[in-house]
Amino acid sequence: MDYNTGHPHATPNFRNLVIKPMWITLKTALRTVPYIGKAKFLKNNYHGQQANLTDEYTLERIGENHPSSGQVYAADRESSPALPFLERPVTIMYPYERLEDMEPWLFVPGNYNGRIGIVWETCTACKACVKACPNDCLHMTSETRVNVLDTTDEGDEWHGFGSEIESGGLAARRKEDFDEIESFDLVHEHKAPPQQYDFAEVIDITGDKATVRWQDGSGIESVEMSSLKPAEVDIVSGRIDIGRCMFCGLCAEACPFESFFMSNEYDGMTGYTREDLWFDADRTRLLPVVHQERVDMELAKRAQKEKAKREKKAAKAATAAKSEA
Amino acid sequence: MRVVSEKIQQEAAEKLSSSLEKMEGVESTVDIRTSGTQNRPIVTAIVSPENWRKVAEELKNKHSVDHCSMITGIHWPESSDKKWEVVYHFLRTGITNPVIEDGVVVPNIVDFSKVKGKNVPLEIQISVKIGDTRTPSVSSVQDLWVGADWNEKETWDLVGIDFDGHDGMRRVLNPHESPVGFHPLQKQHKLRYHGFEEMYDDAQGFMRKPVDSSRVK
Amino acid sequence: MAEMWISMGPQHPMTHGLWTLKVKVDGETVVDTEPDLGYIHRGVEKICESRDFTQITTYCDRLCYASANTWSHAYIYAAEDLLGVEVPERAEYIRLVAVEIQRIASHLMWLGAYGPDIGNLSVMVWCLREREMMMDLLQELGGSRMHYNFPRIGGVKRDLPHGFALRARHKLKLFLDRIQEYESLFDESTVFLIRSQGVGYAKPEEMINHGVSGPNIRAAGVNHDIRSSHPYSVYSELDWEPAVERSSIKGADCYDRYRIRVEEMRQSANLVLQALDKMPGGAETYHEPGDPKILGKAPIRAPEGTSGSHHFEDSRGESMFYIAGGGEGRGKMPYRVSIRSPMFITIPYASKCMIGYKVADIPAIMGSFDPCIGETDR
Amino acid sequence: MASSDWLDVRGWTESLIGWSMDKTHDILPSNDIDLEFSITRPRWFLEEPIVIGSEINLQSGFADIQPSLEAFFVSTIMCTIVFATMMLTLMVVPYIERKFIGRLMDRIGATTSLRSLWIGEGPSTAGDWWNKLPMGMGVPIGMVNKSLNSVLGNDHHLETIDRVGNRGYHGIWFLFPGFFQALADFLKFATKEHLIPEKADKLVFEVAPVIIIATTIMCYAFIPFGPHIWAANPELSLLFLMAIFGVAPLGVFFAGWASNNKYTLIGGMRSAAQLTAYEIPLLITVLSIAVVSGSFNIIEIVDFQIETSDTWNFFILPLGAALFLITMIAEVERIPFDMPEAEAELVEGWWTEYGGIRWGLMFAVEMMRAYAACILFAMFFLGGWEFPFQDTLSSIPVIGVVVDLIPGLVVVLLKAWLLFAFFVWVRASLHRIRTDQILEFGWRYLLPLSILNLAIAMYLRLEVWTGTSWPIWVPPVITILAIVLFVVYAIDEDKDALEYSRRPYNTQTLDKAYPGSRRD
Repeated sequence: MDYNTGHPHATPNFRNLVIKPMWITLKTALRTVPYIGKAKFLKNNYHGQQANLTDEYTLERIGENHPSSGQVYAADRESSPALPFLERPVTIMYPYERLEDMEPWLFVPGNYNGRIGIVWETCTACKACVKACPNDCLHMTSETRVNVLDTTDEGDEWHGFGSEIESGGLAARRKEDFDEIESFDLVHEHKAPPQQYDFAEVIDITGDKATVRWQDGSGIESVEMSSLKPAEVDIVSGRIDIGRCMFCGLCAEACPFESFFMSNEYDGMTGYTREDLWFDADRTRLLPVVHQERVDMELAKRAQKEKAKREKKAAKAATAAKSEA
Repeated sequence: MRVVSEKIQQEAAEKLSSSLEKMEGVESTVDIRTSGTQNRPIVTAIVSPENWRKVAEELKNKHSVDHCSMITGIHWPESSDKKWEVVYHFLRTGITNPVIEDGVVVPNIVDFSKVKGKNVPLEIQISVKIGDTRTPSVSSVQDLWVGADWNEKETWDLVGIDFDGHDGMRRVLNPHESPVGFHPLQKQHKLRYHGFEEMYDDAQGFMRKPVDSSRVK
Repeated sequence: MAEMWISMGPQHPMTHGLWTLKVKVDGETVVDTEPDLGYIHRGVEKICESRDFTQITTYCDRLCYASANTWSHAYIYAAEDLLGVEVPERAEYIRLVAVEIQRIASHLMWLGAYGPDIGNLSVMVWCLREREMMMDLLQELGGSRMHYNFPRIGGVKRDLPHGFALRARHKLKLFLDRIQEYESLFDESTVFLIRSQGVGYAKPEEMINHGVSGPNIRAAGVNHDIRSSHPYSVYSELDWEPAVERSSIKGADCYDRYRIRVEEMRQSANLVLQALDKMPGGAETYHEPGDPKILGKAPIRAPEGTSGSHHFEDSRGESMFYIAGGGEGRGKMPYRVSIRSPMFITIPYASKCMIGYKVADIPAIMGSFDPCIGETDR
Repeated sequence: MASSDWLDVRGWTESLIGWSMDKTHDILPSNDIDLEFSITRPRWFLEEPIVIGSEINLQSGFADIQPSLEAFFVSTIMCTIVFATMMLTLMVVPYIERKFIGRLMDRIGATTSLRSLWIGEGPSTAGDWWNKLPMGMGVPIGMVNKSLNSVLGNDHHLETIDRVGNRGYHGIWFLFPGFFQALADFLKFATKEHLIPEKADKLVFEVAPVIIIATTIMCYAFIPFGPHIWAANPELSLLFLMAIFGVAPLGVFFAGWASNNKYTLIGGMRSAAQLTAYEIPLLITVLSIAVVSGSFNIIEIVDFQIETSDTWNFFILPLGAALFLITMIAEVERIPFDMPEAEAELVEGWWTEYGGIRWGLMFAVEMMRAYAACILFAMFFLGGWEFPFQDTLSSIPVIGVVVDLIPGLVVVLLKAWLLFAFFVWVRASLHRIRTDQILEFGWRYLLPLSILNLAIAMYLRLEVWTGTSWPIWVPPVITILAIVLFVVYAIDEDKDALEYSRRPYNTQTLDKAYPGSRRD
């Protein structure tokens, strides 16, 4: 049987039955042997090419005392100063070593889809992340309510917590049957007591009249300030089913604030039961450094926005004054 | 890099669509698809189910359309003019066996910037619309393009559109023992969404609603 | 020995995944075969009907575990066709870089899996060693290791990170030097040649009639490539030619299919290096995510009656998406998404290819077609 | 004239047994014991008294059976010693398989398994954990752990470790760990459940492993580990050994058939075909060795190389050495000839259905067969237990003493392990050959070559051999001839093939695409 099937190249010949393949594997093995591995005839032309893989951005990010700052990599194999003659492929021995120490550029903040981190202080429960999640692993329940601590009047013993109704905020008005609801018969009605307030977004405040848009969709109305109480949106519960998360990062992109993002942490997402993978607020906590960094970013962003708004307002006032003059 | 110029493809597409127009039951146009930064003129035609077989033979034999990319079945329960639709995507590649000179294969290297005639690569999209019926079916093109074989199997398996003349129709993606008449891509099958509580608190799904019409996600 | 049916799979080293090949053997000779798919059918097409256009990308990533980027990009091009989006040129270059690096990684995965098919394990370890470099580059881009949700409708998720060009250039040059060792271990090993040459012949016209495309058909001596015959990206501005193999006389055999993929790896590395040089604005500059230079404006709704489709040169052949607009939420979701998987069409042909050869040739032939079951079963 | 070294295990055993037997002989009473008594009868009936019993002497009686007793005890002890040596040194074989192939495949990493012993997790080192054991039984290990931590500088307080700095355990510490992995594997197999397929032929299914294992272990009865470490040494030990060595593939065929599984059936068939194709060249090659060495006894073959001709057969029969190596690789079913358990198409081939201790033992037996093949190669071609250039070296004042102190056992084992490393090397480099190609290779190439080799051996023995030694020119000439042939084949670059392979329709339009590639 003729094995040469008329191929234009690489025809089978006796020599390559063993010699060439065994020589190549032998070369590979000899490269890992002390001193012999350095021999010239073993070097395929890529071997021992040293390269500087760290760019300036990464360098100034990781700082001086980072393990791989000022490292010159061979891109595929490394040698230890203890045994400089040994060259071997890199094996990163998690958890004794970690990848972010070997190749820090893989873990630029905001560039790596790690464990979901949330700064709950800056979260406004807008639920953009929940809407963006493809397979619904984020669960957040929030409620619009009147903070009873804010509802104190003059002369109350604990007066002093009061908060103002401001345009853009939320306001609440007592329903007509407020007092009936006060005496709700929980024993015979087998359900939770109904809501006592109607809630609305405050559009504008002029004098003691406020223009509000009712949340039940009954339209825009101008009501007395005295009939309104300040209201707010509170997060009742937030939960991430990390066992369902596929780390696509769409939620982090959907967040209008700096409060929802993918951290650089890739461990601590295990458990013995599915319930272990339901991350409540405590397991979305971050390293204090990262937390602080994010809060600062958010504050800077808000300050920027506020500054822009003020400048616009000043410009408008100036133009108004000019037009009057 | 030598690619097919848009002009050449435009001319070829117009030629093909005009010749398709001449057949009865066919309305064909050339429209421009844009993806990324490039325009691609493609031939689109709407064919009535009874003429489809003739059109297919015309395409294969006269216009040398040699590659059947994909067959898509769509179920339109709410649509007015059609209840079922089969969309065929063809490619004209102009691929021929390379010639052999003195015992060595000479690869035929087509210069795509200078192709002409029937070698111009073309995309053809043909949609066959079927009226309101419980047993939708169009004639099979399995014998013209063997590549259509498994596409038709899949279309019947998932959408339930049958292809008369198809040899060896069977389930390919669904389990072999799935019930007769179960075709998951028909629109009456809503996606059953395993809610967060459902999935874990009720793993067996005893109190699971058959169809979660409240929120389909 | 009398003829008997052997059911190879669903758990079998030859399958490279999860499917069954029923083989009828007469002694050591294959008489008849019948593939049986659908073991990991997830119903992606149905899921996509209830996701909006941005969310679908993540599911298209998971169509193929070996080359995720090519699939999400194939979807993105079809969706842009549907929504009529204008893409900035820089984003196109970045997409090209991502796709070609993914192609290299996928072919390396294939080469690594093809060695054990014929009985040599060292090739697998070497190839996975190189693949690691490509995975690192892709992780820099996408942020994940395997399923980077990288492309966005109208552009890409983020620009090339700082220093990406530096590392990519270095690692790709390294890689280009390294392919020679695999070539020596394969091309100059007589045992490999007599195992891979002369088995699994396939002629181009027959293949194109069976719907086989991509590297498998280019191995047979024709230069048909979606990237050049139906140009869709900035490929036309780079200097390259489709890889073509001068096959054996009876058609492309396993050896040609191996050669063509090695050539394509070279060519892809070549393309990435060029794209980094020619990138508008330079590969070193960095724009913030959402910058109009890398992400164009895109509508979120596609009205009913609209449809978009796109042929894409996947690393396994011609992949294609056909999307009909006008689903839930006034077109916020597609009405029907249909996926063309190259291996779904190729596996039946490949299993017909192996009739008449020995049982020992089954993994050699099936492996040479590079099956990937994640995309096959959808 | 037999070669010898100081490690005279057999001599020691014999003297020990002889001494103890003599002692037994001596403590036995030397005086004649009179057990004789007579019954007197009435005179009228019979004159002579009836004599019952006789005089016996325990010492002389013991002296009669002493030689056979000595032989029995000696062979028992030697069998035990040889078996123990084989099993203990066998542990090196899988170790070589793991470590050397790791280097060939370029995937050597650090040995975290060992390191985790002394690093421990979290705040407490493994040393502290050991110290917590009751009655302080872990204290010494704890101290070892502490010292390792201090020596290797693996500070367990560090959560992460520098890439290039603190990688001491990457150095020479990869050598030892993993050595006892084989033991752990064996324990795992031993504790597994024994499953028999329902449709299997239970009797044959159970008997087949016994055949394979028993015959393989029997081989070692005739394999000497040194001049004085052997269990049995019949006159025709070579024939006996080869006969037993060829039984195992039969057991493989039994196993494949009895499992009633299609993969195992094909595997068994392949094994049988391979047996027929490779036994014959193997036996003819072995015959050529016997012809050259003029003996069918392994120890005499080795002595022939060491003492009589003072030349290793490798330099007399290079072709025979190559043939023996190839056929042995095929015999022990390793890549590239491992068709019976080709894991790509037949999942695990003939032992797909086996599990637990039977699988473990058969795997160990695979290793044993490869090991035996290596030892036999050392015996037949590499001068057995002779240190290279032993005569020359031992004439040098200081080194000679040292060299002579190296026992033959060590030399044999080193040679065998090196040869096994060669097996591993082949496995890492080559692909698997198809069935028909294996058979074709065996019938069309190996058989004629082995017959040619036999002819060469006969010619050398009958015409060239002077009766006391080889003529001075024979080994060098043959060796140089072999080297020349090898080099001729090695440097034969297939020029026009490479020239032809430069394809005009190349995909690279840029030359910088692959610098230094062979193809341009």
